[in-house]
Amino acid sequence: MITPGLLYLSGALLLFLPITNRIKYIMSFLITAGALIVTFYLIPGYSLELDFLKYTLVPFKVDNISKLTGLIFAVGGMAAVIYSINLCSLSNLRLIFVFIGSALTVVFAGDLFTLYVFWELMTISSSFIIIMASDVTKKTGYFYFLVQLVGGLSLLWGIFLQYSATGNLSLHAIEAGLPFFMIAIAIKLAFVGFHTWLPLVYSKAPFYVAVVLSIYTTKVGVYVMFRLLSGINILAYAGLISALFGVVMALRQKQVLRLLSYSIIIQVGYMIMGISIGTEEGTTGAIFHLVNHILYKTVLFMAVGVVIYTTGKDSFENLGVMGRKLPLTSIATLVAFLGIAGVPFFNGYMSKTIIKDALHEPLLKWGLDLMSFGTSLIFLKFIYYAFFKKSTINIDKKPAISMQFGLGFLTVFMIVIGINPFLLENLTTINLGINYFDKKHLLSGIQPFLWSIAAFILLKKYVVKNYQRLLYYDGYRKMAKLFVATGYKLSNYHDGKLNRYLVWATSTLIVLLLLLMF
Amino acid sequence: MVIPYVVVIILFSLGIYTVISKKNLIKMVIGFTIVESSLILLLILIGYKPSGTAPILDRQYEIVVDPIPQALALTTIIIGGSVTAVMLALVIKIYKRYGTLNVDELRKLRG
Amino acid sequence: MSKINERLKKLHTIALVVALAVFLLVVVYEIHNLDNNSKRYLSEHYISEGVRETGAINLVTSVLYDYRAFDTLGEATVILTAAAILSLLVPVSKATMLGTKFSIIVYQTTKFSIPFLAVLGVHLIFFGHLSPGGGFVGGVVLSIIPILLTITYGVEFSESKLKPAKKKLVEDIGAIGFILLGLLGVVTGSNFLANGQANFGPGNTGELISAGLIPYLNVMIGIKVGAGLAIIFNSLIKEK
Amino acid sequence: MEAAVWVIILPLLTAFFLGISKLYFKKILFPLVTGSAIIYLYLLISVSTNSYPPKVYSVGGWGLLGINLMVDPFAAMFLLIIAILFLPVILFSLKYIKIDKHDYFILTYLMIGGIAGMVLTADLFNLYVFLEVTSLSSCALVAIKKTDKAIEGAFKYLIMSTLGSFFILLATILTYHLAGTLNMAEIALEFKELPFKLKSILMALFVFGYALKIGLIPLHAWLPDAYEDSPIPYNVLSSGLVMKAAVYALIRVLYIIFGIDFLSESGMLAIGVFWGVITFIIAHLLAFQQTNLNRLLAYSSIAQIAYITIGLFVGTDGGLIGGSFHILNHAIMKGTLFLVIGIFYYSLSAINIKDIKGLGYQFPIISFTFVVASLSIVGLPPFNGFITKWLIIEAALEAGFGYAAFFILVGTFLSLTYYLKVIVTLYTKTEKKIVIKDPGLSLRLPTIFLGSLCIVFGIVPSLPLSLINKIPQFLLDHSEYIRILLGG
Repeated sequence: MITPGLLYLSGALLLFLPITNRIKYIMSFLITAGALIVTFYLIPGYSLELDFLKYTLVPFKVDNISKLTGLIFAVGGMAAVIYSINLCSLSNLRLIFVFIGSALTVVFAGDLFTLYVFWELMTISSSFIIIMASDVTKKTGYFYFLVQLVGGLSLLWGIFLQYSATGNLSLHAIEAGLPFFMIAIAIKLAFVGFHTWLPLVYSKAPFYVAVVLSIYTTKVGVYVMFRLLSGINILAYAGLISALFGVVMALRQKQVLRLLSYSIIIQVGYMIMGISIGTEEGTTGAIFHLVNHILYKTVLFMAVGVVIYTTGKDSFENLGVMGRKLPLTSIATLVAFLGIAGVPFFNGYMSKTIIKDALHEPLLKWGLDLMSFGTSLIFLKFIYYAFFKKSTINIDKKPAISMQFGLGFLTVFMIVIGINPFLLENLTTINLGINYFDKKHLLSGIQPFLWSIAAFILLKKYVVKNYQRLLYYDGYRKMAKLFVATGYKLSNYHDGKLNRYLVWATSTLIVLLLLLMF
Repeated sequence: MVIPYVVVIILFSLGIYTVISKKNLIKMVIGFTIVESSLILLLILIGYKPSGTAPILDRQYEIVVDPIPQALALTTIIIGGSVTAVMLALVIKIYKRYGTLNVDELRKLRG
Repeated sequence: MSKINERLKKLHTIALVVALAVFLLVVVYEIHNLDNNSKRYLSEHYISEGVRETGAINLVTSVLYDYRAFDTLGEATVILTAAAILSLLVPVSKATMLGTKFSIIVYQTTKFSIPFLAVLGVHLIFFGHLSPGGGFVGGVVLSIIPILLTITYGVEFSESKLKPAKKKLVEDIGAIGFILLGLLGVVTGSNFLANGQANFGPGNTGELISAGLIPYLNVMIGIKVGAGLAIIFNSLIKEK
Repeated sequence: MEAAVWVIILPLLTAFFLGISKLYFKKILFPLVTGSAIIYLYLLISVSTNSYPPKVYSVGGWGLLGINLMVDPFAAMFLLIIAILFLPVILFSLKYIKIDKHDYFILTYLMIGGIAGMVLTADLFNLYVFLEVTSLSSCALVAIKKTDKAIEGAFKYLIMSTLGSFFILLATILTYHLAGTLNMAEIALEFKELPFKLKSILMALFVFGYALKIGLIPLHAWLPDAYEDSPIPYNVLSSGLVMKAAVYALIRVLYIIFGIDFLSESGMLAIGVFWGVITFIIAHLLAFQQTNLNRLLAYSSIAQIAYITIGLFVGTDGGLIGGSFHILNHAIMKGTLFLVIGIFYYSLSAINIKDIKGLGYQFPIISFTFVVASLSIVGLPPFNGFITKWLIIEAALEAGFGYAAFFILVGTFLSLTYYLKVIVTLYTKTEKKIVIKDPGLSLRLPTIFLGSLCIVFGIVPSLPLSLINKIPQFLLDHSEYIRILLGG
């Protein structure tokens, strides 16, 4: 059976052949569409076994949730590849294929070994996408790779602890090494304290890279958290804290891409909360939210990308071109905005409702409302700049057809899900029994949005104000300095004096003798 | 029978001391030859049997010393000699290049 | 401050060496406590059966060229390596050694002693399996001839008489010959470097042509060592 | 098992014939070198595939009276490494080396002969002799460029390695004194009754001697110096074979002569693992500081060999398999890295990190090979370095060395810091550099061949593992090895 991940990975290999542009387009389209179709026709319950080293691995295992996640990943992959096919170099296209392929494999992984291998492959390929993308992203890529590697290694260590405690590598409840799994996922999810890579990468890297990365990186973290760590109630508060932090930070940004990246942190907060509740309602809500989030956040990134492509910068002022010159982009942006704000009849509303229903503690419910309020406030700023504020900036060039095509493709999905929220439930054959369009849900869904409009109008000058950059404590830099200084000191001991080396050697002999004798 | 061994140990330690503490390259090489000599002495000692004769059996002898250590000693001498020769060649080269025999001035490689 | 540091460093070295010596003393003491003179099956076998098995009266030779001939191949390789390194490190340009003028007595004595040295060396090599001596010792004695020439008449004369290329060739031939002689064992269906085992026969023990391949191996090692040492010496002295 | 002895004498014979050809027929260098390398490849493969069950070859036909060669899976694995590395490196050197070509090949063949001898011999003194052949010729290869740095590095190397050799020799002599024989199997039997203290000291001498040649910190100082200005194909052989041969000999001596029971009883296993951990942490820290790529790779070699040491000192089946497999993998990965650096040095004389800026766009395939090999050496999937790191960590955890397993992961992170630095520099755009000499296919092909092995062994590790899995039964439990060796 052909797995969608394998399809993408072999696509990356096929791109090594000497090909012309036209073949490149056709091949990319065939692969992405093929992966989507293959994923759509996967039968839940199917699994594949493989003997590797002395383990029996399950590199491919389908169930409802993984199928849904795989589907949205495939849709996002198709949109992203179409969107960026004209922008990126061939080598980066290969890397993007590897990246999407390994993300899809992680989703269908049935054991920890496969999970780890493709998790790490995602890290490698995404780092190289960033490093190869442009000249200003070298250091960013370096930092990103190191941070992600820490996550990957702590996942690996967790896997080892789990393996030595239970003796198998199956992908079920974690019994040992929980903190290490948590660190791994926290880094992938850009949890507060581990979040610095996310705004840095998404704002520095070229926009098409940000589009591709934003679809998979954090979402894979969410999916793996769902697989491994669901039902740890205390994490719901952590998700809340992370999201509120995201709100505060997002409000202070000057760059649109940074704002979008902090808003990812907020959205991931919803998913963390849903997963930590652990009930079927909660986890399903989280996964549905993942689907919705991929749709609207990708559209937003793509729209900002169009703005950057046409005007060359991503400051708020430049967003102004959207309302006047880019009709399709502005429609898509509006749909995405209403979705992310959780307005009824748009796609974000349904998953937020499910998560809210799943929560029972009043504090968390309140927090959720606050988060929704914050989200809409942030995006009101976005919309304000895009449509209401006068700007004089003109577009330099027309957006490419492929970009608009990718954008429109996802917008259609958003509208469909918004109008028919039961679509996802039907697709996964899960019945949650929530009536999305009764009065109670509608009211509680629309409330934060209305409040935020009021707040925006009242506090406009604070929200729209340009904040200075915060001075914050960068622990990673300190650690790096310590690392380099230690190495420098050690290196200074190697001053070329042979006598010194010989004395080291003889001392070692004596120490060895002493150790062995006593 | 212990005293010859003590001599071997003293020689060995002296050689090692010379190698690790002397600054002059030639002296370091001499240290190695001292170590080598002590090892050859050790080889001869362990093959020794009281009132034994050399292992050349052109007549009948009661006690013959162990021939293996002697063969090993020969090998050791050859190897030690070769190593010393190579070391000396390098010392000559170094003297030509650096103009000194002080080991502390061989410091182009560091870090 | 630095003086104290120096002192401390020196003390450290001395302490290290003393500690090493103490440990080695412990070893000797422990060995002394053991009674392990009985554990010499191997050498007892060599002593009682060596002459019969290999045909060489000189047991050291029989060990070197028969029982443990593979070691000898290794050390022959070591000399060859050393010679190769030295000839590599030597500058291409002709260099002169520190020229010392000797009196005529020295020149004449050298000339006079060279034939004797040659005879002695050759004797040591050929009678290696019968009397004290052998390829190594003989080779060293042979190598004294070029060394003496070099010292008394200078490098140029010595090298005009015995060309470095020739010496190198002789050395290589010695090494190759050793291996080829070893392969004779393989050819006759036995193992590499087989002698006594391959029925080359001990012959009449005590005669020159006896002990199978040992004398020939001796010759090979003799010319190899002689040439190798001569190359090494000349290379060292050629350096300015 | 005639081929076993040919494995040792063929390189020696080639070296001797090269000596003659240097004097009289300079033209035959190429056919002689390549022909012998190809025959050698065939020999190595035929010997290593015939290694199970282990076979004994008695030199001179003397059985236990003389010197024996033994081909067991551990030796076969090592011969396999020689087989993989040797022909590519020889082909690479044929174009790369311009000056002193004959001497270079003579010394290389002598070195390979010495290594093969160390690997196959089952005799303690013979091991020492071949060790000397190896280290002397290896030292000469360091000096072969005759620059200041080369000479200095060679001198430091020679001094340190001779110090080690003398301790090994001392231990060998004492062993003979105590056991009355030099055959490893017989020594192992005799050693069973020796007092504990005596064995400990002897073991310490052996371990120290070999550790000096392996380059465990703080005995490593000669190693980066020796790598800095030596011919790069030699560096491949040095990090892939010479250092590994010392590891191999140490493990042979410890596991066969002393036996696993004594090792764990005396705490040697714990010391070895701890030493390994210290070594790779410090080596990674130091590697980050380097600007010269040769030195950087040298420090990385020290660290990788520390991983091998940990694997082999864990003292379980899994550890031995992981450690031995890492010997193979590290040889391949480091070989690839060095060869890539060699190509850069050959064509642009670039040896510092800043010199290779932007070469990723100028040499796309070669640079890609470099990236693959460096990710592999860092230990990331799906390359071969990951497989062995997984095996080693798993073994260390199983044997109760949890801290070592954890620090291996820390080390993975540390090693990425500097490899990524190099990669990023490689892919930073600058103006096009002028290529002095075109590397051509004969430099590129060996590099790409080794690089592709990184991927192949990562995806299909069962290829070498089918051989490596048999190692522990003749090494961990030495009685089987002893039985076969004594049985002739």
